Amino acid sequence: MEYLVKITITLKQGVLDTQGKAVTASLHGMGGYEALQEVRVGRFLELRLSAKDRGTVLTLAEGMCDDLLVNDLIEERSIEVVEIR
Amino acid sequence: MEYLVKITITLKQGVLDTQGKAVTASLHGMGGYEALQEVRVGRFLELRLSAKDRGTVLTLAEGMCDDLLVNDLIEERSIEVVEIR
Amino acid sequence: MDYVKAGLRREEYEKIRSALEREPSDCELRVMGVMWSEHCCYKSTKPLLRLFPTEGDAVAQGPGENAGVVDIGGGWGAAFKVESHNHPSAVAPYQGAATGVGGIIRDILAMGARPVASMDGLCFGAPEEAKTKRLAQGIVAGIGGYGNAVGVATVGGKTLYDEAYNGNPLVNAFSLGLVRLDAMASSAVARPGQKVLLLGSATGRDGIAGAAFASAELGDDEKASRPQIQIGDPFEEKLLIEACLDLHEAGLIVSMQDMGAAGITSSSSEIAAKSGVAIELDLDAVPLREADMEAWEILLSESQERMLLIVLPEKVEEVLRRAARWGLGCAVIGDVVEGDRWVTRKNGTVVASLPASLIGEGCPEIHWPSKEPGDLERRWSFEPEDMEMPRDWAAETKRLLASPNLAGKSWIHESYDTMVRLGTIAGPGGPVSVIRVRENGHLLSLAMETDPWKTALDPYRGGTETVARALRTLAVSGARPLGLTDCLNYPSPEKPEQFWELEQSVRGMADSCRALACPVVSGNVSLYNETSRNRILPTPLVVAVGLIDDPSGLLLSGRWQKGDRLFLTGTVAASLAGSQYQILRLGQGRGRPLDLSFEAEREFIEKALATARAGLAHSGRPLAGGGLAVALAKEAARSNLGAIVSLPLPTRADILLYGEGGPRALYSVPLERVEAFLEIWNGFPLTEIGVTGGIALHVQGHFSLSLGEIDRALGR
Amino acid sequence: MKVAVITFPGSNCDDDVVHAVTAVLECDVAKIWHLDSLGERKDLIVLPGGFSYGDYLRSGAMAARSPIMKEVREHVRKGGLLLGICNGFQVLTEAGLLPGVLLANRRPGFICRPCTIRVERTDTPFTGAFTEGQVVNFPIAHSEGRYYLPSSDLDVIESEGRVLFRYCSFSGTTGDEFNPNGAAHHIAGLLSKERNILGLMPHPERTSEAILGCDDGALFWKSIRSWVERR
Ligand SMILES: Nc1ncnc2c1ncn2[C@@H]1O[C@H](COP(=O)(O)OP(=O)(O)O)[C@@H](O)[C@H]1O
Ligand SMILES: [Mg+2]
Repeated sequence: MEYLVKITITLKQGVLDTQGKAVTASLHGMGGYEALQEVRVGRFLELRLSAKDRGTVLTLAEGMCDDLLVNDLIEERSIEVVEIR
Repeated sequence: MEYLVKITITLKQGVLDTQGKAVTASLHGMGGYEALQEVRVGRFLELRLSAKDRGTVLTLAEGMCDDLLVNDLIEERSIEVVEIR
Repeated sequence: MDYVKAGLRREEYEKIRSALEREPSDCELRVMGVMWSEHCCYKSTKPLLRLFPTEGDAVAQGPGENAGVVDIGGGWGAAFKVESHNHPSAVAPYQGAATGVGGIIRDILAMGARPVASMDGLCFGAPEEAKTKRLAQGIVAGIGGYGNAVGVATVGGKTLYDEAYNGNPLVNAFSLGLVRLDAMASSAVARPGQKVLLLGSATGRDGIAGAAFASAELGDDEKASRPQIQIGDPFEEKLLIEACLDLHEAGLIVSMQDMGAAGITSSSSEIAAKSGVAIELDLDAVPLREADMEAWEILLSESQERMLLIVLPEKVEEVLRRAARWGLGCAVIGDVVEGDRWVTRKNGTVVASLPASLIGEGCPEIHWPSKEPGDLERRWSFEPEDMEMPRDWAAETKRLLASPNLAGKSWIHESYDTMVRLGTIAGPGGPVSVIRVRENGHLLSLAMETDPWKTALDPYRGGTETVARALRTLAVSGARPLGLTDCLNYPSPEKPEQFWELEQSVRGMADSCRALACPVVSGNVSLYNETSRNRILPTPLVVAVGLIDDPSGLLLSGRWQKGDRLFLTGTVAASLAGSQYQILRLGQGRGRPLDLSFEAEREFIEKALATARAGLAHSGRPLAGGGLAVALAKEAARSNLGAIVSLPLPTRADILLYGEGGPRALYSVPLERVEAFLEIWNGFPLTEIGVTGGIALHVQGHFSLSLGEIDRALGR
Repeated sequence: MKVAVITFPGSNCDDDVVHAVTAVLECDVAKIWHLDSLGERKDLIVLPGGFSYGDYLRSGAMAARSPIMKEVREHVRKGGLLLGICNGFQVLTEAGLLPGVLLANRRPGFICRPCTIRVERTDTPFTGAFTEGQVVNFPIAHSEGRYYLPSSDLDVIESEGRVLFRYCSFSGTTGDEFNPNGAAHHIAGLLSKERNILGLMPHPERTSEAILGCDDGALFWKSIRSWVERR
């Protein structure tokens, strides 16, 4: 089976979001976006995997997050698995 | 009302994703992830906005994407609006 | 909260209580626990640091301020310092290394100097370990990510590998800035009536009590011992640099202080103590990233990219205006008043009130017991005969060139911006880094050195050799040493044999500095670099700074020209003890490194200076790791030119080819200047060893390597 | 000749450009903070290298939206010269003043080293002092230098002769092994249709003085001056 794994990675609360700070300031500077309170910038990864079932996919994805993709000191992740074929 | 806008930004098909390729290669290099075919790296933004309704929020979010957040030449976006209060 | 949990020893707690004449509050205990940690107050090493000579003709500011400053002529000074960021980099390699770079830059900035050049000293674990690769990649990316963005050129560094650094990598960040001597900032000039301002990022929960963390051994479970790590924002730092220099040049600030370890607490109490005044802080005025922070969290936060400013009341408005123009946050957070107190309030109530002088200077020194290790005999028992001579010299040389410690490091330094600010005359890739000072028309040479292997074998001799090697490197480039900065990286001082090593190596360094007239103007100590499994080699690292008055007197390496005569100056009989050749062959150092003759070192320095100034050589390279063979190969590779070399054989060939230590250099001299060269070196051991030319390095009777083979081995 | 160098928050090659231009041409160069106004009419505006806004989000994106860009557009509309170096090139594409975008290097990561590029034509405001096909060393220092444009558009800019510099070997041949970042068509420098805007990934200011080991960049500044003076 083929799966698409969507991983959304965000900074933990309390961790300085350097990018978000700059983007917020820049949007405010452009005018018209006073309604905006805050932008937080994270990452989004899309993995294509083939595996026998959803459970295997999830285990693999968790493993990859731990091993490389996510820095759990400062980041949080959420994983969504979609079957594509 | 307060809203959370989640914007997922991905590279268009056809634009070579060197970061994704590098991530794929390092995961392959670690062993155990042969099932992985491809990683694509994108961006995830979370905006906090206050506005009177969902429609206004969406218009604002689209505007910010056009004005700054997304580069149409290479990127695609998907926007999700969540009411938080 | 009890004092042990705060990280204080009984004796320290008693001292605080008797100074206060009452029980310290929880907040006070936490503050003192951090301020009296090794990292902040050097309680274990103060007596040792006093061994260093700190005075000299060129010293404009010795140890004690944020950075040392030496006079570089024309009314200008160079402010410089090296600092460790070892523990943070072990747990969060990218952010740990990045914030190390940011931190040292702010120390330079606090002197009123514009940071212009950085270097990084890196010690990694066994190269084949996956974890080493991950740490090394993260650390290098962090240094580049921060340094490149703030626009300070990384002009050189040092990278070495040894399994002793497994899980305990070292990251020593050096930075140098330029300051007009009559405009040097000082933290000793605050006066009652002035205002205390906080410039830069809002304060968050990151890195709280990181200094205490840096002063303990790393736990086995790193995750458990991870404090909230600090995140570096080089974008904010770049603005902070420009804003501080702008305010300083406009005469708008009295004093400034970077916020490194122990953040607001250390910066404000240091100013109070040094200036002999009291400071009162209102924590409600501190801009916070998270509203619910407690007083001690605010006081000990190590949020990056902040500076503390002391400002005259009538200038506050203008400071706030300019800060806003630079896009930076700025808030008035307190007052300077009469007395010797450091008082902080939150919600109108006093949360800490301590004598300012007690906080920074009051910690009782610790004199750890020192004991000569019992295994010195065994360490030193080594005869060259214990090692078989290589059968294939070409293969042996290639193996050495390809070893991680000696191979090219372009994967590292090409990821750094080595040229920004247009000051780099010689960047990474050679033994010395050279920058130009447009302000006065002179050049500065910088040399970073460390030799943990020799230091481990014989700490005293390792210490002398480390300093001497840096000064030789400067001298060969034509630079007269002005001063040096050091970073003492060691395991725990609490084991008597380990303290002895620390003590002896500092003695060695200090003796070398004194004998060779190079004062120590700044430095840093990082102890407790060990885990339950592993401890680092004693790793004193130095960066020496030297001056070349006339740019035409600069001599670089890797510049052979066809037909040059090659000379080895210095003894042919070096030592295998702790040499790279030996480490590679035996997996560890054995034997006793050479005992230096300071007399010979001084002579070498004078002659090397004269050689460079008179322009007698095309190329000069001090011998270091890998000895003569590696020096020849690196010179050939960088010059893209071969040579025919024939060596005398008074000793074993491997000692001659690969031995290390002592004042030695390889020069290439054009034929017409040979006579003048010989005249200068008259009275010093000197051997003519060959002539340049061709496309191979041919060492008669031993090996012949094509330039292509050398390049491949070095990974160029 | 009147030159302005714009400093965005995070720019870090602004002083370098000011120094190089001053050293080579001995003319006045104004450094202008992004919140200020350009002032009197300029002949050349430079958007320097660095990490404007930290290179956060996308390199050059936020600087491209900064208030001073209005005046910059006005300047080019009147035919003034505009040069974006490195991050400045990224700002130009993000601002839509040049087509395309600069993506992460083929091999991700920052790369700083000397770099040889070939001058494709000399009938432009920026290259009059060179010879056609001349190979010069302008160092690179970037992590996002891979010029990208959909291929049909690439054909258009090629047919309009807008590629001014290409990455090449010492002897001037192009090829993937001489292309440090994977840029399409080995593009290192690109002109606008009207030829008054140049985006350039390598840094001419870094080799503008002999003491820095090479002064190829000096010819670049001299080209601009001759063109301005001839006008
Ligand atoms: N961490 C580092 N950062 C920057 N430059 C480095 C670093 N490590 C090594 N280098 C540079 O790589 C070159 C080779 O390193 P090394 O082998 O220690 O020097 P040498 O050329 O004296 O043998 C030196 O020029 C040094 O400046
Ligand atoms: Mg300091």
